[in-house]
Amino acid sequence: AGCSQEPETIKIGFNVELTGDIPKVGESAKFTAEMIREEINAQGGLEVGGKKYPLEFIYLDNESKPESAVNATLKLVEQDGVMAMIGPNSSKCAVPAGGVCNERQTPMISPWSTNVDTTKGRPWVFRAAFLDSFQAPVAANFAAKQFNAKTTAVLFDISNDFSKAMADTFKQVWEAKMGPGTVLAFESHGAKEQDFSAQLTKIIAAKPDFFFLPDLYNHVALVVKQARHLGYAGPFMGPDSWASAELMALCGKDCVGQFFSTHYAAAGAQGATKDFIDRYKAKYGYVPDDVAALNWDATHIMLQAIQNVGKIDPDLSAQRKAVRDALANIKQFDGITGKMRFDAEGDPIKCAVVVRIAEDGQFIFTESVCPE
Amino acid sequence: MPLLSITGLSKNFGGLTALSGLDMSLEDGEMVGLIGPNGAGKTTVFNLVSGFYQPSAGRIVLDGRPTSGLRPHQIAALGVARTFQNIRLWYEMSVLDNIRVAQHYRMGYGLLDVFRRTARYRRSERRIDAIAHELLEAMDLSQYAHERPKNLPYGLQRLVEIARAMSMRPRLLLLDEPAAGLSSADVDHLIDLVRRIHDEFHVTIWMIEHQMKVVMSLCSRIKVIDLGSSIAEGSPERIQCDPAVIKAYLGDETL
Amino acid sequence: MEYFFQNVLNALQWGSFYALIALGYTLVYGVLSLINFAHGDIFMVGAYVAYFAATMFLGEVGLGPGVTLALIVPLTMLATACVGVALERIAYRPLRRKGAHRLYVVITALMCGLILENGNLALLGASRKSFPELVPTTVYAFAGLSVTNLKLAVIATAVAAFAVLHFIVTKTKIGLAMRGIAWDSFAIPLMGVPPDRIIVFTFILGSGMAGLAGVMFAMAYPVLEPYMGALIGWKAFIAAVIGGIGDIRGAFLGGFLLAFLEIGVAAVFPSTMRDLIAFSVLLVFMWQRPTGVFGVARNQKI
Amino acid sequence: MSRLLEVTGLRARYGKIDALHGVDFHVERGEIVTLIGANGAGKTTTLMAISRARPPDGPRVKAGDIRHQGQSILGLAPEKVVSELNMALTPTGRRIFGNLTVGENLSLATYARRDDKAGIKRDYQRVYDLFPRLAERRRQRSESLSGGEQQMLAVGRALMSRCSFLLLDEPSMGLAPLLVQDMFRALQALNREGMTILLVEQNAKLALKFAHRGYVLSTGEIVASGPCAQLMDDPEVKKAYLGG
Amino acid sequence: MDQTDEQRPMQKYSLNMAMAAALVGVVALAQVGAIDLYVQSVLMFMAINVIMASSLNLVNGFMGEFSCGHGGFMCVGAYVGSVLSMMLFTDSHLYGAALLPPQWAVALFPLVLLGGGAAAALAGVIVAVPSFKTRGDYLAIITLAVNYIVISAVHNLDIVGGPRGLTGMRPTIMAMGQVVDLPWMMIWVLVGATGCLFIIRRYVNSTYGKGVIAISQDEIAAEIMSVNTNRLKLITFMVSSGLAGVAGALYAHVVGYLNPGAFDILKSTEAMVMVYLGGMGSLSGSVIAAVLFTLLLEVLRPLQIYKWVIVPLILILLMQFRPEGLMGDKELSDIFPRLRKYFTFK
Ligand SMILES: Nc1ncnc2c1ncn2[C@@H]1O[C@H](COP(=O)(O)OP(=O)(O)OP(=O)(O)O)[C@@H](O)[C@H]1O
Ligand SMILES: Nc1ncnc2c1ncn2[C@@H]1O[C@H](COP(=O)(O)OP(=O)(O)OP(=O)(O)O)[C@@H](O)[C@H]1O
Ligand SMILES: [Mg+2]
Ligand SMILES: [Mg+2]
Repeated sequence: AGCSQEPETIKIGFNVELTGDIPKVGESAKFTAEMIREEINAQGGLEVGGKKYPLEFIYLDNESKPESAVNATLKLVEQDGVMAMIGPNSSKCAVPAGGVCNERQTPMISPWSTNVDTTKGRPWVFRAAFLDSFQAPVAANFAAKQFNAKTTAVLFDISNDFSKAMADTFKQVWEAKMGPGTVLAFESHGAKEQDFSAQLTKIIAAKPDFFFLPDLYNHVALVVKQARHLGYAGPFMGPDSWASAELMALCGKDCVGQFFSTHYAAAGAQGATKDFIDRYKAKYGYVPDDVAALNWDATHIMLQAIQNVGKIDPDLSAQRKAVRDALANIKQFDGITGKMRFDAEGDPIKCAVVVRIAEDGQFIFTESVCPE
Repeated sequence: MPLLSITGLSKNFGGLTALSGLDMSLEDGEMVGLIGPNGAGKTTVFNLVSGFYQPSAGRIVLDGRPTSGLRPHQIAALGVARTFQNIRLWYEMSVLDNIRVAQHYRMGYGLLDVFRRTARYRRSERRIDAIAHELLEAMDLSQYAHERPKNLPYGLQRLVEIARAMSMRPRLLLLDEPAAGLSSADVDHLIDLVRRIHDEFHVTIWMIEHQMKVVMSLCSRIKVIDLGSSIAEGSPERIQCDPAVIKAYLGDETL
Repeated sequence: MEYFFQNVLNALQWGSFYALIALGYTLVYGVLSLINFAHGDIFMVGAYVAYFAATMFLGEVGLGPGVTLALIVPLTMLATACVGVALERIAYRPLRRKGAHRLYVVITALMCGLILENGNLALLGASRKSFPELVPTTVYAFAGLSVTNLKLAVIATAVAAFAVLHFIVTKTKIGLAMRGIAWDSFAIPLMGVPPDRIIVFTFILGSGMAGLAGVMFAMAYPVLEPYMGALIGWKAFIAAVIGGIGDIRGAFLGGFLLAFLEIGVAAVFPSTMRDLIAFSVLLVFMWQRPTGVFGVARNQKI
Repeated sequence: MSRLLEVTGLRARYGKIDALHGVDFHVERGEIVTLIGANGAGKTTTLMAISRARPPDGPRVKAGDIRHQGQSILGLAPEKVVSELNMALTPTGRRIFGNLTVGENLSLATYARRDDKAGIKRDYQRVYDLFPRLAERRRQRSESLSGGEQQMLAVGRALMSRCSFLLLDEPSMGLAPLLVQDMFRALQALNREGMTILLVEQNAKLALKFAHRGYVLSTGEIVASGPCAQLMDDPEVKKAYLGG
Repeated sequence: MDQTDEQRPMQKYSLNMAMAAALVGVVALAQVGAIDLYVQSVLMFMAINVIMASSLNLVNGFMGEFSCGHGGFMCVGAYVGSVLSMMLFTDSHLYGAALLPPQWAVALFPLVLLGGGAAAALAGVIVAVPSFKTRGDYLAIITLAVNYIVISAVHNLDIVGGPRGLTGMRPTIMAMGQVVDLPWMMIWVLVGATGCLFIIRRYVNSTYGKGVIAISQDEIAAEIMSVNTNRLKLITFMVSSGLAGVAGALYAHVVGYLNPGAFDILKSTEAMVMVYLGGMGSLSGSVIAAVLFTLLLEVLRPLQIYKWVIVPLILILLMQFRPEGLMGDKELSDIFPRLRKYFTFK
């Protein structure tokens, strides 16, 4: 039921993975959003059309389950009357939630989902992370050059759609580049597993030039250690799922010197990025991970779009429409993960960076690759 | 042709020979006893006949048909019903349902009939119900129809078990120590009941029993086994005086 | 050949964990026929207790790594034993007293596990913990094989734990009483055996084992998270059942069987098909051996 | 000196169903007392109440008292009844531990015994002498014993506990006549050595022959009592319980 | 109990009529917008959970086995149902053009549900056949294995999207909306749940189905008393898993997206919790538990992480007070005999 009274606040829904497989992702997302809300509300709220509106963020746990994400989305959209929604982060929640948002005509940005289906054919759904089809070549090209590699091996998490998709895309790209059969081993492990010795023994026996590891950072820490114990001495390369300050806490010296592609390099960051990192660290005690950064950008783009609308329409559906159009029309957004804008599908056009893990655990900028 | 004929029946459990080369035959309508010391192999014979065990050697022929390879429910459908030494009722189902389920083999309808409640289904359910009530009536158990057996005293549980077996309208009824745990008065009642069942339903009965009073007053013929093989067979009077039986089983004096 | 032996080593170490957890699991399981779904989470609690104790001893107290290790093993076992006993007293025993069907106790165990997991998440946050290195890892490489000192220690621990438990269960009177309760807990006091005391003892042993496994696991796979025990708890259940319910030898062997199966399949077939093949093998095995390796069916005699 | 066991006004119920409506009786040290009655009279219920064993669906004592040498035992745990008061119950349905071997079953019954190995060994011998079958089957899993063999084991177990007071619930059930005679003879011998016995038997004739005193229980109440010889001659008892 | 069906026709049909009325009522409310989409969605998941709980109750409650892989069957039904739906009624990039005019979905959607159910029932055979020999917790492992096998199989099937999941079944529902504007999904889900209860109720009340209860209490006695236990187990497993498959197919169309991870042991344990919460062998118990459980999870959503501490706590307390589940093995009409006046459970 739409009430025609002028709203006092700007309500944004957050559909986050606070429990389930990846609570850390949900926590980062929520922490970041809280930080944004507090900062903006401390200044009296978000200024839209010359008037300040306090932000009201509603966090709903989607338990990292598709059906729960659907319910959470519907609750936000139908009952809480949010203007727009940020999240879910994981694709298995973002795809169905995106479907709901699109049907119910509510703008949504998934900060972290990489599944094409999340935004495909859904004008109301956007995302903040670049697609595998962009990231995989970045990693492949860099590795080929850096390690002078001809062959590779891949270990991925088969229960994780991101990991699997990244592995597939990478394999495709690599074989297109180096010829068929140059991915010497293509192995997987299951959810929440901790021992990878069988797969690693296989990979090591294949003697790849380097080892591509599209896995979550907590797995990375275990895989790298176990691979070293089993006698692997070569280099590793990973995608943005490595990008967490916790990686170094867990992996320690074993990960030093490895490379991964990601959205931004925390070390040596400047300006707004550095500002964000410092404030986040001060507030929560650790360096924000990629999820936090992407959530930061996703939320800020959304706020930007609301500002661009220039007014708060008492008619919620009209306002949602206006926000969506504003989102699609953003020419350039200066985020902490770089400059970006959305293409026709609602996917971001932005640059990727490759970072090296330094002795002191910092992620050092190595190179930046931008889409043509 | 005998209703049941057993030839050279043996059963080994690992190294243990529970039964070796037993021969026996039961004519239609007989009431026969099976006695012997503890562990002689009596229950094992019943288990073999009802198909719970497969024999190690020997044959069991039921009404001209060898039962080897048949599953217990198939043997039951051929007309063999039994009770158990340790009562095995479905304790959490009502007495009535206990008796209904035992008629499974003649339901005569399929799964789709169940879902659609066809005329065939209703007819069959009615018949099953009627037989159950009739039996409860005949055995004086009607007032317990909706009780759960676990709440009944032991003696009644024994009767319910016999009623359940009889609801299958068997040709051969195997009773494994039906009087065990019954008080002296109830034993008399049981003797009457078994006799009545035997006459009314024309069922062949083979029973194991340690209470001599029961076997002696009911059975026309008694088989005695020890250590898995037969040591005597004959009328109750003959058996009672058989020195081998006295030595192995009856004992020669009372307390 | 090297490949084969390396995988045998891998399976031995991984199987040791399964065995270690399944041992504790099967104790409680065998005695109360309670599928203690909280066992994996008690194991997780063990790892966390070890983590906090270790960081404290190393940091604030300033002990050496060796002393720390020597201290945290008994400490953790004690702590998890307390958790186990507490669950027994608070959640399982009242239900048992009321004569609840065993599966209600099982569901309660499942819920207790959830509380431990999510309570941890709510209390400590989602950040994972990195277990400090107490023993410097040494990699022994010979004949193309590599094995670490830790792996050897884990295997040895599992064997030792098995020996101790097996002795207790088969050779002592308390073990006899434990097996008796497993069959008929009502008749056991009629033998003059105090059932509650035996059950508490079982929980102490079983949960203590989970604690031991937690310490060893944290050292070998030093990434701790609240849900780390969930999957391995299920696997231990599987291992305990493959071996034969309630049989200590079964749990030990079952743990290794499961690990050899998983690692063997991953080593020979594409690892993407691992679960598909491994569990199909398991299915056929359980079908052909309906009571596991050592299990004996109840009700063979009527 | 107070009586070894005294039951006064005992009422017990299963859920909402009353099974005992005030049962009074007593047992002196060194006596054999028997409790007879029709099926469902409440004999098992009485023994269960005395043993304090409380299976979830078992009887609950609602009123009355059970005293052992003057002390109420209602608050006692069942294992204490065995280990401290030296009273052992052979329950109905045998309840042997099917997953243990025959030998282990007997050994478990000695759990609370603190005396020497030699004494235990002598008792094993005694049980095996009484039931040679059990000696043959010492290593067999007891679940696969025949019904009567299981009954022997249940009685043997009670003997192994070396209690001075035995509560036997239908010990002769399922036993061959010869063995019943042997067993009762053995019990008599034990009684002569000072063992007190409370016997529940369906075979009332046998029980009355064997015991010193008897009580007749009917639907939860004691309806007759006295020395056995007297009960046996009582025409009422004869008609109702001794059968034709 | 003693009156036959013929004597009380009103009583005989009253339950069915009440259910139909409730169904029509809810749909009508949804149609006029009196209940919003969120509530509708919660209602639909409730109904799906009702199917899951009651079908699992058939195996875990009535038959007394311990299946902990019910999610696996749901998964089979969900995928097969979705593929059918996409092949028949939608133009998808995976399966090409629609085989039938999408509008026909209005009438032919049950085919999708039946297809999903049938496939899941076949998968049920994988558990049923070992169950001839394997019992209890050993069988539980087999059900667990089947759950893993199903998920792993989906992971390896790229034709249904593998780990990345499957989308594209919503258009089938949309197509129905273009024929007549009704809350179609709601209708199908409610009809599915009612049908499922109907089937199970008839099954467990027949002598045929009573054999299942006999198996749960003493399988050996059942076999010797002429119950063909193997056939009965086979059928019961197939009915149970088939209904889970129907639930899966419905789920797929409600969510509009499938991911094998959504059907892991967690899903199975959820179904288990509902069964035991409601009471083993009580159909009304399963319904009540499914409704309460879904509601509880939804109502406590704002508690975020604490929800998953509080919900188990509530369930533990509930079990302490009702150690046989909410309803034990009784039905509503057993607990409130007055209800018998209005309907028969049979
Ligand atoms: N499944 C089995 N495994 C091993 N031994 C068994 C099995 N079944 C029976 N036996 C043995 O076979 C012998 C015969 O057993 P059975 O039950 O037939 O005796 P019975 O004559 O019925 O004795 P009772 O009068 O005591 O009931 C017993 O010694 C028993 O220990
Ligand atoms: N678990 C139970 N639940 C409900 N009622 C019970 C239960 N057990 C026994 N009863 C009832 O309590 C009464 C006394 O039973 P009890 O077993 O004590 O009799 P008994 O004299 O030992 O008989 P029996 O000779 O059959 O062993 C009986 O009426 C019986 O129906
Ligand atoms: Mg016998
Ligand atoms: Mg009794």
